[in-house]
Amino acid sequence: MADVYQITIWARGVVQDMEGRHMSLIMANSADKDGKFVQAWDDYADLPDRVGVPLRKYVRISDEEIEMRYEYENKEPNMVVLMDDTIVKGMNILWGMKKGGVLVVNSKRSPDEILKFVPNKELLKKVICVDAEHAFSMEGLDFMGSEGGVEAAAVGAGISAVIAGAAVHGTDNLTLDSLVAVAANKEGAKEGYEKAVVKDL
Amino acid sequence: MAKEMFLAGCSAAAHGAKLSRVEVISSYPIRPYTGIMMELSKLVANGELDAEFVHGEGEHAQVSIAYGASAAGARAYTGSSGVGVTYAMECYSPAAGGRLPCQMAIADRALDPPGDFGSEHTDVMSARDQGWIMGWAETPQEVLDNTIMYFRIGEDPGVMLPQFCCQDGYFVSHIPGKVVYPEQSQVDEYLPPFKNPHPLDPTKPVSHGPQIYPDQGPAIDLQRAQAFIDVPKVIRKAVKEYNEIFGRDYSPFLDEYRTDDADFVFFLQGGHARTARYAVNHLRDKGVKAGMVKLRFLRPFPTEEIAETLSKFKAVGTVETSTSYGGAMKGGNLIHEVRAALYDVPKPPAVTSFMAGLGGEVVTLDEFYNMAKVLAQAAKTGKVDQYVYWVNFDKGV
Amino acid sequence: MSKKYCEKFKIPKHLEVPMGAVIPAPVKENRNMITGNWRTERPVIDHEACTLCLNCFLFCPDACWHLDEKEERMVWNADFCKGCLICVNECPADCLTPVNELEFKGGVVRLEKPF
Amino acid sequence: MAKAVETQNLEAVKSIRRVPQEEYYLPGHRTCQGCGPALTYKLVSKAAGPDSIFLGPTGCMYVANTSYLCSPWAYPWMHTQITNAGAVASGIEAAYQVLIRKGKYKGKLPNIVVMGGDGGSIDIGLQAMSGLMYRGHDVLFIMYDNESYANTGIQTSPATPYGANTTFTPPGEAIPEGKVLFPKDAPQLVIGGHPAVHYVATASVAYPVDLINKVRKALNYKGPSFLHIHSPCPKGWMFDAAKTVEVAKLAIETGMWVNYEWEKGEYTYQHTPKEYKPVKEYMKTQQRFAHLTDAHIAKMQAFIDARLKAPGIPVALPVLGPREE
Repeated sequence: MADVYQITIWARGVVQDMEGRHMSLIMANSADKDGKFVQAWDDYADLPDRVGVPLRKYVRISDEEIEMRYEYENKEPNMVVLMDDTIVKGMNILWGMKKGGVLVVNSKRSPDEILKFVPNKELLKKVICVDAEHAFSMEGLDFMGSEGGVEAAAVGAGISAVIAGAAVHGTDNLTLDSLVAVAANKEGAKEGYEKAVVKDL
Repeated sequence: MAKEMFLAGCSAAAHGAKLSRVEVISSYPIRPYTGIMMELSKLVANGELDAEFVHGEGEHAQVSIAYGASAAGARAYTGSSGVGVTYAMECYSPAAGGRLPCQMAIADRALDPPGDFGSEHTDVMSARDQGWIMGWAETPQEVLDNTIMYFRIGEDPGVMLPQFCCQDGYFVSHIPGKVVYPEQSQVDEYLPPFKNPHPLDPTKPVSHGPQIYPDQGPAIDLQRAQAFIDVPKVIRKAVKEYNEIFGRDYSPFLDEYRTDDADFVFFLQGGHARTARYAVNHLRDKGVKAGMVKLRFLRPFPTEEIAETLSKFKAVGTVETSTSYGGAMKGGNLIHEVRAALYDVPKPPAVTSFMAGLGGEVVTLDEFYNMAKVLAQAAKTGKVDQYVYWVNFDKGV
Repeated sequence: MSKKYCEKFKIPKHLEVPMGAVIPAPVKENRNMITGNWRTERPVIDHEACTLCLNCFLFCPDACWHLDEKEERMVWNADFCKGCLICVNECPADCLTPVNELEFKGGVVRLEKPF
Repeated sequence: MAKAVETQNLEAVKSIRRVPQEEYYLPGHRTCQGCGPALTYKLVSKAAGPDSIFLGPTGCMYVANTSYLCSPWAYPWMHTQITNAGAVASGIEAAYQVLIRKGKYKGKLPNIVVMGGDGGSIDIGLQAMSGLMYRGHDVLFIMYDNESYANTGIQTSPATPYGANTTFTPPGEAIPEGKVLFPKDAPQLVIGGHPAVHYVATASVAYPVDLINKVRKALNYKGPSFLHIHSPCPKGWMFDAAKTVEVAKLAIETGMWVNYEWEKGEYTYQHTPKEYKPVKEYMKTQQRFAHLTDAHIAKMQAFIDARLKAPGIPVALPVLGPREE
């Protein structure tokens, strides 16, 4: 079976559920635009989501048809994205990762500060931090896209575009051009790419 | 000494429950099972039975009350018919999955539409995959005996499953027959008080029915599957001991009638077995080698016994008394299971099915004779022309 | 005639479920559902300013504040506090302050899976 | 048949200081940050104490609490279908009556408490709840009201207020107010037709001591009783998790919620403000009302004004129903 690039996105329940899903959707859409085979989905076992609970969203990208389907989770993530930096303390975020992975964190803090909380950092080849200036708030939330519903809001209109823009530094499977093309927050995607703080390990 | 009484199936079930010292009863009226609850309510009102009699607000509530009582550690009894059985459908799986034994007395009734109060097994047959023990009685005597035996089987610590104790509406439920009434002391000896190993008891708190992770789903299913693989052993022991204590001669799963050297048999469950016996007698008088095999438990389905027993004959005709619209054989359900059980037999009999006893229609002697003609032909040729015959509508029957 | 269906199932240990899915009740805390990792901010108490009004104890949905009667001070449960900050909002003495979780070295939960 | 079954007698709590320190709804459940129903559960558990059996019909307080083969309850608890909590509770109560009578259970009748959501109480669970109330089982039925089917992702229920944006009543051009119906009056459904019931009350997580005492009073009554508890839902109503108690308080200050007791036909009211604030102040705290126009809010105000004339006692809807306009 072909190599499948696995991305696991961690977000906070309810307040980031939509943004997390949008992130997986725009990443998959942009890779699709680049001619790749893609999958994007919510972790079904994490739903129904509760305010604050750590949630997982997934992306798979491959040059060939992806034959694994219906598994609940990405078992060997190549890239892990934290939409909220405090999740680094709460979860073994690199669970299943093989050596040479990438960590992308939405944080005001530097990669070094984040790495203090990652005991198995030898698995990482790169850490990317970006401050998407996100405040937890109920304002503008829309539950309609959850549970397999239709996304009512423009996909990638918020901070997901910013963080995804930063993630482009971490993998050849994402390109800024395609991301800008598919995300509603086009400026955000560019901004995220530009202001990302990248640390190679 | 055991006394003899003249009881219809409904009263026989009620007295079976009384002898089993049921503790919580939940009722809701629907014909034809209503008589069971009428009799029980009288027994409770007279003080002959110390039980809580709860008037449910529907069949859904009846089953809920029963399994709730079981969770608290009481022996619970309820019942229904027809659309009442299907209305309660949601509650069957929680009772079985929670391993909460309780008994539901069924007097079968056809489903709507149209409004038909006649007997047909489709009501409870449609709940056959919910994890309940299930079987039919032929006579009021068997109804009473089954009621007691089912409690013993379902409450076995290795089983812990609820039971459908079924009888045909009207045919069995409403026509009185002679019943040898067991002594209470004998029943007490046979059926110990119910002990729920994990009751809802504040002195040893437990949680019933938590959510599980999807991975654990198959494990729970396997547990129940295992219970059903273990049940036959418990049934054999329970029936054997019952026969010994009460002087009966039930076979655990298959009741054979004049099957020695039979060319073909009628295969059926429930009240029509009585007519089948007379039909077999008359056919034998005319030199036709007919027999009958009566199924006593549909769940657990006695696969090995069926394979062993039915492979002795040249032809088998299942008398369905239930429907499975669009099923593999486009008729009833029994033939599916019988043919599946016979698949590995080196020389299987020819098997066909007869759609008879639907909507409360009587299966007459003449109809059995017509079925016998089809079966005799199949026995001779070794094959069947049709998998399903709609009796009175199809050619030859 | 051979029995072709499985006679004894073997369920691996990690998938074992008790009969009827009946489980024992927890005694003090439900250690199988740690929720301290839900927190982005934690309430930090100023014991000097605390009047022991018990509002935090009363209003915490997760039962994470308790009065230590001997020490006469409120005790916070870091393993389970989800960081809703109702306690901060309902504190009449203003003795509770929310502080970002990454300011603290301790309080690491690091679960393999969210539950 | 004579019932010589001994029941419990729980003392009233006079102040916060006297609220039991012991927890029976323990830390470690998957409910939201700031979950109002979880707070309700905690307070009710404290009030009832360990000699209790709790039943949880399907809903948030089932799914979030027992996720993945663990549970936060120190007392016996059982899941029921969302449809049948009243019936299962009846079965358990009946079982205890007979088991105690026969000497098989030594001890007093446990407090049997149903913790139903709005759906499991007055929508799909209404039939079973009514059956229980009618038959007179010694059970306390609690409806923790988070005003929606929250577990499945915030869908409208008969307790959802007029004008709320839920995932089944999204506002749109054709239906600008989102939910167009006014809610069912839960306590009235019980009071209005169940002669066995002697005690019905409403309570709010904003007033925990009052809530605890109402639970205890209800449990001390022999026979069925009903409590309707306002339990704000940060996710469903879309407000900041820290504001659960604040929102609950504001509901009382604006008349959106009234705390009252109905005891053998007599109404008494608690926590009534000297002057009610406009409902707008309550509604603006929650994003679920963010789409409403002033005209919609006036409709809500009219409804509340009429209800406040005789809280707890049914009044004719001051605004036209959706089919009458």
